[in-house]
Amino acid sequence: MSVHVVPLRVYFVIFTSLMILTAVTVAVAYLDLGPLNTILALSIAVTKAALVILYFMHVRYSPSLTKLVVAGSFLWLFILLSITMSDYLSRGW
Amino acid sequence: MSDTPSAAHPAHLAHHFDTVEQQRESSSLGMWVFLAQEVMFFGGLFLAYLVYRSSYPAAFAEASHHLDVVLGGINTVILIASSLTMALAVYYAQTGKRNLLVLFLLATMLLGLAFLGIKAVEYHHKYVDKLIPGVAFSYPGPNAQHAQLFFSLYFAMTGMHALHMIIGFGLLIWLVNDARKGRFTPEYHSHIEIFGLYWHFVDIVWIFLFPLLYLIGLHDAAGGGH
Amino acid sequence: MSTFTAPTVPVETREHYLNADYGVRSWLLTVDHKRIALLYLASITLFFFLGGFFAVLIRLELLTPQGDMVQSETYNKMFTMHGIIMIIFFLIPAIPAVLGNFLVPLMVGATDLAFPRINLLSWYIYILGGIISLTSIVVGGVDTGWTFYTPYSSTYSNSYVITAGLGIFVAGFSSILTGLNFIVTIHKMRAPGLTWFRLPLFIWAHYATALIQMLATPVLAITIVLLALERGFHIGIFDPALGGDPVLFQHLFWFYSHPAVYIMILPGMGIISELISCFSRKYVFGYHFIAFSSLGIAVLGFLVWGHHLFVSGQSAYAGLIFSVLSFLVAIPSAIKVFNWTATLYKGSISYQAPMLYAFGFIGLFAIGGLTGLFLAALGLDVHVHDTYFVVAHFHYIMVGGTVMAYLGGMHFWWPKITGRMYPEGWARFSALVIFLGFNLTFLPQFVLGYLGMPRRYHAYPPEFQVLNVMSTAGASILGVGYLIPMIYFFWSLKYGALAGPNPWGATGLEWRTSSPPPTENFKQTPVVTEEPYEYSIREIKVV
Amino acid sequence: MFSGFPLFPEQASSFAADVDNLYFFLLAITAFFSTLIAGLVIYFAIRYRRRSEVELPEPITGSTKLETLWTVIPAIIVMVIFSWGAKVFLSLHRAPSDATPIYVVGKQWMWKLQHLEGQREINELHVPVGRSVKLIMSSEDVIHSFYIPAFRVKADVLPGRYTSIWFRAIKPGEYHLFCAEYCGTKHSGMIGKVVAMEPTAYETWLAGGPRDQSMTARGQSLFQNFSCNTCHRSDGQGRGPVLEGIFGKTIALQTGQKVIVDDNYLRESILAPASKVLAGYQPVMPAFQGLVNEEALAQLLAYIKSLAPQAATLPASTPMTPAPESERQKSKP
Repeated sequence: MSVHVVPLRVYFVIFTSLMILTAVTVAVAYLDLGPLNTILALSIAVTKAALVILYFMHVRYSPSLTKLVVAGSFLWLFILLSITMSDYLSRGW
Repeated sequence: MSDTPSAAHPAHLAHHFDTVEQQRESSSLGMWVFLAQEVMFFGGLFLAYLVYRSSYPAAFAEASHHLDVVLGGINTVILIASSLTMALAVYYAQTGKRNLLVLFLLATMLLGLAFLGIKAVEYHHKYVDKLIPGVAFSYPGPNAQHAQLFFSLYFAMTGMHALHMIIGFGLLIWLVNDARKGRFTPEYHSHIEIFGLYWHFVDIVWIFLFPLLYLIGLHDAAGGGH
Repeated sequence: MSTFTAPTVPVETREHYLNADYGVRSWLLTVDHKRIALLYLASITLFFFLGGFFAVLIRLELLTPQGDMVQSETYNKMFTMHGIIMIIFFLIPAIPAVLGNFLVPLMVGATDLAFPRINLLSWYIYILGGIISLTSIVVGGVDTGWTFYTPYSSTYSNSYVITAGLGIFVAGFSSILTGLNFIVTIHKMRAPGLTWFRLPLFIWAHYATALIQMLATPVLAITIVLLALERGFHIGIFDPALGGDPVLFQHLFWFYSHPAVYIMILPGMGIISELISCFSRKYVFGYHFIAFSSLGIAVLGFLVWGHHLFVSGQSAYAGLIFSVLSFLVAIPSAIKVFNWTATLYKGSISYQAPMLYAFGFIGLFAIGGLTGLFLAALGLDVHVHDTYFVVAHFHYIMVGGTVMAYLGGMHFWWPKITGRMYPEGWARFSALVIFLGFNLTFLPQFVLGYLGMPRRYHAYPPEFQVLNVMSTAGASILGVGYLIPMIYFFWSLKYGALAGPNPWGATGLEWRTSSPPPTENFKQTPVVTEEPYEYSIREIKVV
Repeated sequence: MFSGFPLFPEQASSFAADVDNLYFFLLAITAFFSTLIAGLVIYFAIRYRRRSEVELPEPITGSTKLETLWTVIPAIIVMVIFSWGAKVFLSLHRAPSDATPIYVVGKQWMWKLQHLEGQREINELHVPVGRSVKLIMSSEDVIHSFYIPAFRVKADVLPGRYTSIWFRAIKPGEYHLFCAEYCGTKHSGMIGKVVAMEPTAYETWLAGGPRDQSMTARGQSLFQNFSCNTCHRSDGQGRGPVLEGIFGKTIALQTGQKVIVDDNYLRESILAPASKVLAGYQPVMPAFQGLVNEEALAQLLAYIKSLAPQAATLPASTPMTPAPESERQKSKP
């Protein structure tokens, strides 16, 4: 959050790209690409989330402490998901 | 943003802060730390989803056919639009245009309401198809137990997300009549910014929910819908 | 040895936060962090003695092998309630909410926490959670153990699981809000000149604790929500009949509950750094190492929860990963203990009560930490998991560590909080009684644990009786030991000697204002120029 | 009350000595470090006690040399402990292939055990000394934990899944059996005893008990009652995969994923067959969740695992010897 006022144009550009990405993710979902489907769906979702965070939530113009908090929360989510999955993936071994 | 030349202690500055700058940064950091906590809150749900989808991929893909991709898609568009209107509301709060601020806050409320409406319709469809997990769950496909697991997760995740939307809607009502009374000026509008962060967060949660719940079964079966 | 003159400070006016305002409204609607700390102190103490009451009942029950004092249903409810009240309503809030709330703004030179109203809200949420949990006791109690493992808690238990769960769910948000307040205050409201490495180690410890509170508590919240959904509406997330996995509940539960044990111990470590440095009148040895050890514990604490699942059906491969990580988290704690011991070297050590508690803490926490290594070793955990060895281990850390540090901190900052000194003789006596009673209670439990006596047993084979009798004897001494401070703290409010702003000659901004401090803490914001734990300053201006 | 209370558990299994050696090693480390720290604290407290109120000690702030010392040394020690602990654990994790399986079912507040030869026991387990025994365990309701302190083995018993432990008794005698995971009202009552007997005594005990059909025989009759054999034919023409010799093999699923056919895969394929369908087959098998209780499931598994690959000796055309009528009723779940 900063005093920096984001020009209107940026908002509309971001909005349209979000719309396009939504359309793409739905379209891609109809093709049978095996495991690639999930990877693609997730990477599109991550880019959409990144756009919202950087521009709509002004993190791009925010002090680095805010960026640290955002990165930290996603890192902790990753810790929760990845180490627990290390149990489930290795159950058969 | 020039500091108000009036008394060294402008009206809206709380007693325990030294400068307006410090107060605004504190409230923004506070909100971001709260959102980090929310990420972990939804993280527990995503963990359950990840674990069960990796154990029963076929059942999940097959069960997700019973979700209406069209309604889900419309909801995604609505929610992203509401993110846009919220961002514009913040913009007009920063530039001090009071009635545009009120207008876009109302637009955000409207879109939020539309989202919840569609959600209610979807829940009703599940009720009609007897797909609500628990006692009255009947599922035509081969592995009904794992499908019930999918619907348990579906209701837990979308239900918790809808609850956050309702909380957001309540806060919006409070913000709108504050904005109408002209309480927010270019120097002091952190309430709007803070709420904007919360609203965008709720939108981001849906951005992940939509593909993970609605789009995982489309490729193999004959296509979406029932 | 150069000379040290206790800082001379002029006695200031009698206007302070306690007599600034009177009446119930001034307490129940206060936003002053000092008053909120006292509100927490009152509620914390109430829950401590309620939890202690259940502990006494448990120890009495275990006097006889047949378990003939109460039925097994009641016994199960007793140890569940002992667990829930002691952990959720005493250990987690105790040091952060009482001493933390009181001291963090003072130590960073601020007039109050960043969000005073949220601070009061956090106390009300704590009380609401407490009331809900107390109702779950009164209406019938919950018998699932504080761990609430499914499917017993979700399907087979017919006790008040959802009410107790709701109580914990609500109390969790109080912990989140306290953590949020601390993080923002420490980041944004430090006095001019007070850089990160001039902060007292108490603040570092509470910063690390706040990080854990923020990132771990929500996972417990969602776990309780899922448990309530499954139990209340049969929306089966963990239901094995639907292909759900009870071990997933354990993953989610322990993802919070292990970092929670670091929420309980880290503030205690923060207190010990202050006590050791003040009573040996020396810099803390290896300040940076202790500060970063706090953060190290906070981060590594999130990676190790799986050592609670070694025998619960988790894969061997994940067991290896968690075992390595659990050993790594032991290292920062070891660094701290060695640094505290090194601080004593060539110091000028006085034996006032807070220092006795600090000595007790170092000894008992060392044993507690080292017995943790037994549980982290995979092969050994198979034998000792869910036995009294585990009970003894975590009581050494929680009671030997956190409660000792809490009492040491209360004695150390009592003059600052109330402006009165506690009676030194009684305080030293009670510290000794607590130390002896504690060891007599829990050392036999290590032996019982390795013998294989399982936890949560209402009746046990007769050959374990002698050790259980010794443990119960120790528990009664410990109980008495805890009552003594309760008495003389109240006594000191009226008859205690008047304490000046800095009775111990300690460093830290909280000692540079009057005792008890004025509502706005400092007349004007103090400016910090010297390094932390700098004892060579001649005179300290009251700011 | 004071007559001979033990301070150390008996070492009655091959595994016990390894665990105890690690225990003594850790006890030594704990004793060393706690006396070191307590001793230093007491010595410094006395040696550097405050002589006068004005005394100000030297400003020692730290020494990185010491810090690295007490970071590296504990790191090495804990890694040694870790690897020792892991070695001991891995020897417990994988049961030797010749271990005789015993099926255990945990049920709220009792243990039901089935020997392959048909012997059934409640809260008692007779095992031969000197032979390794593998317990294949599952629960009918909540999580229990099968714990024999004298053997130093423990494993949670989960509903919906098989977990297993193995041990080899080395000393005849009676040892405690506890439930170690809280499971409700009579959790402390869910105890029993494990009787380790000389092999000869064990054989007589095995023969002496009430003559029950062996588990494989029961499993076979169940296999017919549920008409599994209509699809799972040994000649391979059935709609279901050939079960002869399938146990232990690595198979490919429809999704291309490779899976080892172990107890849990067989269990899941009986209770919820459509979840991991073998490549080349359709998910047509009905789910038996709720139709098969734990004992029957164990008997079916025992039967399937007993189907040796050389099924050719049993020509598919001759009908299975129909079990006598009376037998059929008893085993109907």
